[in-house]
Amino acid sequence: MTAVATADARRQGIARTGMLAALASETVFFGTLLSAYLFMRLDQPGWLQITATPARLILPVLNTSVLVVSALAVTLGERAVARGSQRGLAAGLAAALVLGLVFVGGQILEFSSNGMRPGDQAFGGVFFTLMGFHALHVLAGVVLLGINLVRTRLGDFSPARHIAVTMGTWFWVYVTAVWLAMFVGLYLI
Amino acid sequence: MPADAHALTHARPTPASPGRPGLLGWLSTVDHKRIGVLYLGSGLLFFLLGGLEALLIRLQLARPGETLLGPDIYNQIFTMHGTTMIFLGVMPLAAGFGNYLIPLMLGARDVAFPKLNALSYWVFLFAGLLMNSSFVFGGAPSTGWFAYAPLTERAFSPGTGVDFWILGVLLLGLSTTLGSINFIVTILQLRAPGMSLNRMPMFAWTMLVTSMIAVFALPSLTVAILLLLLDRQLGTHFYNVAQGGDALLWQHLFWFFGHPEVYILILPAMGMVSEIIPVFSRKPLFGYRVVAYSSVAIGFLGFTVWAHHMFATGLPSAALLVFSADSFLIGVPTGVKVFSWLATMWRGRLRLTTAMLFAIGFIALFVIGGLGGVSLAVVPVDWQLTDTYYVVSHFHYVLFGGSVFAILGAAYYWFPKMTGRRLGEGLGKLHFWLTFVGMNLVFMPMHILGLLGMPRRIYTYAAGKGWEGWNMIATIGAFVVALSMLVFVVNLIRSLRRPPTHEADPWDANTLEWTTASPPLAYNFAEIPTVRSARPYWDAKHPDLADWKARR
Amino acid sequence: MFAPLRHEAVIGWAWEPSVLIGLALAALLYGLAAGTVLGRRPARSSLPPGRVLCFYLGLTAIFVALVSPLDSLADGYLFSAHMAQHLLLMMVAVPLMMLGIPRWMYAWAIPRGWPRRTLCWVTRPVPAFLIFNTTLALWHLPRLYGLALENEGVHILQHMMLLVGAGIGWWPVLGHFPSAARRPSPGVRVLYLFLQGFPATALAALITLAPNPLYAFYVEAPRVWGISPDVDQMWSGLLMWMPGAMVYLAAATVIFLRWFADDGAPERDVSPGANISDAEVVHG
Amino acid sequence: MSWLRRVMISLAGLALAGCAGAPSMLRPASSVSTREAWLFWVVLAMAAVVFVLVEGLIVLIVARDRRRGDEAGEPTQVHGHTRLEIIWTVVPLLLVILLFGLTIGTMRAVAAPEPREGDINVRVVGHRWWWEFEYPDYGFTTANELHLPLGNAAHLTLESADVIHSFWVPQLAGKTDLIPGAINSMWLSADAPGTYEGQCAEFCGLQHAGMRIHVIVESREAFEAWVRTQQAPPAEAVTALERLGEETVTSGVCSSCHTVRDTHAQGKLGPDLTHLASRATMAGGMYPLSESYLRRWLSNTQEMKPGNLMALHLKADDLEAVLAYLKLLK
Repeated sequence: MTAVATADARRQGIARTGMLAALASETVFFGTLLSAYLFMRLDQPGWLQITATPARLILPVLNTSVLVVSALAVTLGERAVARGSQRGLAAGLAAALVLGLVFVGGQILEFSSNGMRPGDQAFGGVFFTLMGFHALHVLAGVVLLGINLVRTRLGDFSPARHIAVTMGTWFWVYVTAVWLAMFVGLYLI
Repeated sequence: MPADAHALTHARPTPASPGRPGLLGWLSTVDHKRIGVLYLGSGLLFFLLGGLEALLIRLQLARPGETLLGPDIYNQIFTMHGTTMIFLGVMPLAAGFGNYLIPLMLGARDVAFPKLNALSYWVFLFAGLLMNSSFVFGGAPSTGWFAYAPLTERAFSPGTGVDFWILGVLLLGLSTTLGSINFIVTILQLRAPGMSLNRMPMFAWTMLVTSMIAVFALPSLTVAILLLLLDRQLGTHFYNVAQGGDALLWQHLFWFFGHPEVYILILPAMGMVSEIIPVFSRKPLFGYRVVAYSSVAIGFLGFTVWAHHMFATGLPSAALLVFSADSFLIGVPTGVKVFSWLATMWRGRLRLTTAMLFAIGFIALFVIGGLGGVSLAVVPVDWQLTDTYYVVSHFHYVLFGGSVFAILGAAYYWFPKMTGRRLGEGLGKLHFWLTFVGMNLVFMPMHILGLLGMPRRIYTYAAGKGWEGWNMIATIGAFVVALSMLVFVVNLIRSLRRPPTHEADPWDANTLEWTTASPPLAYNFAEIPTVRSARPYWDAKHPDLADWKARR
Repeated sequence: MFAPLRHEAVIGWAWEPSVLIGLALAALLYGLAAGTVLGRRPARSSLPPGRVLCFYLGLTAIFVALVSPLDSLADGYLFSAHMAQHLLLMMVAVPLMMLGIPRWMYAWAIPRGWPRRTLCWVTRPVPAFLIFNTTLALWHLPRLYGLALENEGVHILQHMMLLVGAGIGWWPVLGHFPSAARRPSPGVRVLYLFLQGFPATALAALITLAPNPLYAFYVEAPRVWGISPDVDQMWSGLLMWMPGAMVYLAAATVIFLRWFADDGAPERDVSPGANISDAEVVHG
Repeated sequence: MSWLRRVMISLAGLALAGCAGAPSMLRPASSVSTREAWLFWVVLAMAAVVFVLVEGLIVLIVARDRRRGDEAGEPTQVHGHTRLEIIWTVVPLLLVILLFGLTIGTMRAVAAPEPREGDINVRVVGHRWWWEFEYPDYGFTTANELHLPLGNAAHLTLESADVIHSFWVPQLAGKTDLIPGAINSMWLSADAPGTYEGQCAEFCGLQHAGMRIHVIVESREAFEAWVRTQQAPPAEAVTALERLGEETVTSGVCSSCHTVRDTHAQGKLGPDLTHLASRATMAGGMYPLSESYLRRWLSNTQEMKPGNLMALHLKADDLEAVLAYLKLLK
């Protein structure tokens, strides 16, 4: 292998390991949040909980699907750059970015629509906290995608060198997966 | 092989200062060595501050009914003493040695994320200053370093102290997480050719495990604290029983972090000792793989025992038994380490330098702390002794007799590498003996005070309970320790005043950091050697006795 | 509230033909495969008797879990018994059987093409971790758990999914890849086992510390040996907690020590993972 | 090993002389603490063996293997010894398994017994910073001083009115926390009459140090006499001064926080004053109850117990009146 190639390999190894460690830490964070919520809920026989009627679930389900689609878009974008299609990458990132923002908007709507305040009972706080911290992560992801989008325009990425895109994709897919877990936790059980 | 010997013994370029000179150079540095030095310097300052707080505590408790500090000030002082020593003293000092040494030990040119590294240092410094600034702005936190809810809720702690504490600890958690990710990636990705994980210096191993523990334990603390923040600022009710919250939730979340935290504090120290003892015994670390494994096992078990801090909270007794059992189990890998160190010294050729004295002191005192810990894993005994001075004594034998002794030993051992000068051995020996005698004077009486029924965290006590004498001894001891630290500071300054000798390998040591200049070059190594065992430099200096030739 | 018939189930051996036939078939097939080899003894793919024993011990564990009185206790009376049964299946039977299956047997058993591709994908650490723990978590949701207890079909599905999930979960540690793909390095496997402890711990902690019973079924169940529902639930939580963690710790210990065992052998490549994996090829 | 000698001597001293006055777990006065103390001594003995072994080895090695002059060459390079390593893994393992067995045994032994005829129930509520003791079977409430009949067990239910506290009387039993929103329980019994000291063991804020317990164990007769005094209605004010005091206490500033049974004063924030004067201590057990201390307290509570939740400003003559009335409440 040429020196450049080895340097690249090392850089990618570093990026991957670092991202994995960060995501592992994040997983414990969200896992702890969910566990705390379940711990409190099990402790309270009269726990006030959203009743998951189909009508009640429309908005959350829409939000969820938006996020899932965005994850798809990012993944396709990364595939595209691997094939060398800058346009494909840009399209994927842009789409995901917009959908991400839509999702956050939807979440805000969802929270305000069910008329709960952080302060009413424990569940209000749980609902607010879980959705809130997740939304913050989505926003962080949006920033990440934004940067990658700009760099795509600047032509920073090539089929051989686009580790930043890959990392962005990992993060975005991860955040989507976390929401799926929270969706189950908050609405279905 | 000869190629390596050449690489190792002759690659000794003259020292060059890493990065730009002057203050600006230090502020803007991303060089792991300079960041390491920054961590060590700040850590030492905070450590001395925490020491002063300890002196105040001891003065207040020296005599019954003392009125030097009121309850308000006293509670602030002991809270900040604990928080400072743990988050701003021991952890940064360990991080400092890690930053400075890990790349050198691995044969790397820098850490994986130099900028991130700088960031985590500055975040740490800011958090430390922020927390301590609370003394001036409306009073420091006064709820103890484990800040039990609901005492920390608005209703019971209306002041801003707790908010300072929350912000400070949140930032420190962030800083530590970033630093740990940096260590993990550096250790997993940037090792010299041939240095497989099972040939790493033991300090690198313990730093790896420590960082893993930090990455997986800290989020729990972060969650606990964020929920508290929301309770205080947004009126949520996570810890508010009246509104469907749960008071014990805090304890579960906190100790899920809090117990692993103990190993975050002690494992790097064990790594340092595992580096120092072989060098000054002229023998390899006895049972390298078992010592390495015991760290992993401790990391494993550390996550399963948090409720042994909650034996008195009324958990069902079956649960208590299970946690007790796991706590006992942790004693085993710990014991294995101790015996391995003794076996390393056995029939060696001991050179009792100050560094070695502190390492031996570590074993002697850590054993006391460990045995105290075992006695606290015995549930009925814990019911009597938890939250008494017996516990205070136990964890000070672990954290002072353990962590701090190792860190001081490490200071004497690696100071020459960092500065090109040795620390004075005469003052060093004085420093050691004062610390050793002093710490036993402080903490051994505390075992007895606990047995005599003195709870921790009381700002005063009535006469006639047989507590006075022991408290007085402890206070005297505290001042002996303070004196010893003064000697250390003097020693540091005097040694730094002397002209550097630039000995690359003053102790005839085994690991890669000694193969390069003292202080090392900006880029650490002229050429990166190939490693064939856990003691590459030994192999190079003793081709006939090389470890990679020996079968155990 | 439903009144499940199985509450009247007597505590005793459950000679469920499907289970017995399944076990017998597995034993027979494995015996043939291993036997033929032991008969011929080609050096490359010899199978040490220890491994064979492991496999049969695994089958025995399944037998104990599904046929012994433990099963009727689990189905009708005690949550803790049900937990013990699941642990026996996931943490004892599965790993033991996987220890007994050498690489060539996978190669021989798993058809080329998409089955192998999916297997290789599914059994990489991250997917395996997610699949295993999601299965575990889902089947502990009160609704699903209750459903499994009411409805035999769902119950069988539950056991199947838990077994398969456990197989996938253990694969990165014990399984072999029929294709050339090498199993993760020992370091990764130790870390993987360490992380496997977390979701289990969370779940177990919740079950143990929950002050109210999670599963109505076991509250209504007739009491045996005067074990009250809350004690029953606490013990099931603790069973999942400690023995579970200990199995992972034990596995990690073995891997770690073997990984470090023969370093220092002259001129031997010990890049992480190299030595352990070829050490194991020798054992099959 | 200077500290070794020190600890051994002092611990031995504790055991034998029994260190007069100390509320020490090593001076047990109940079956529970006796077992806990015994278990501690066992653990200490085992620890002592390990301690002597390790420290002895250190001394031996340092004395024997330190380098003398400059010996040439290197010591034999021993990398490990599997059998040894197994030994010092297994032996400690056996030791802790033994300890675990003892733990189980002791926990069974100290578990609460079935309530017997004559056992008493007490509802303990932790407040910042004093103890509320309610005797539901006898229908009265007192503070900071817990009276028990000798020869019978007391079954306590533990609750908290605010933050987490911990009930600890070392000579009678280990700690149990009082946790808001939860109800814990423990049991007490004593082998001999006497007054046993304890205090809150979980940090609970400013006056954590000023939250002390006195458990008075007395003969059945004495206990029942005490119960009768506590059940009696509060004393009547006679003199004008006392009536002024009664006025202030039962319908004035005091009544919002304190209870005097059968009067308008039904406050729940502070200790029940119905039979205040029958107690030996005041201010969360920090001070002996005497006229001088009471006067000091009424004139400035914060000076005697900084941070306590009682804010009171009385005119001089009101103070004397209140004092006169409180002295009545035997």
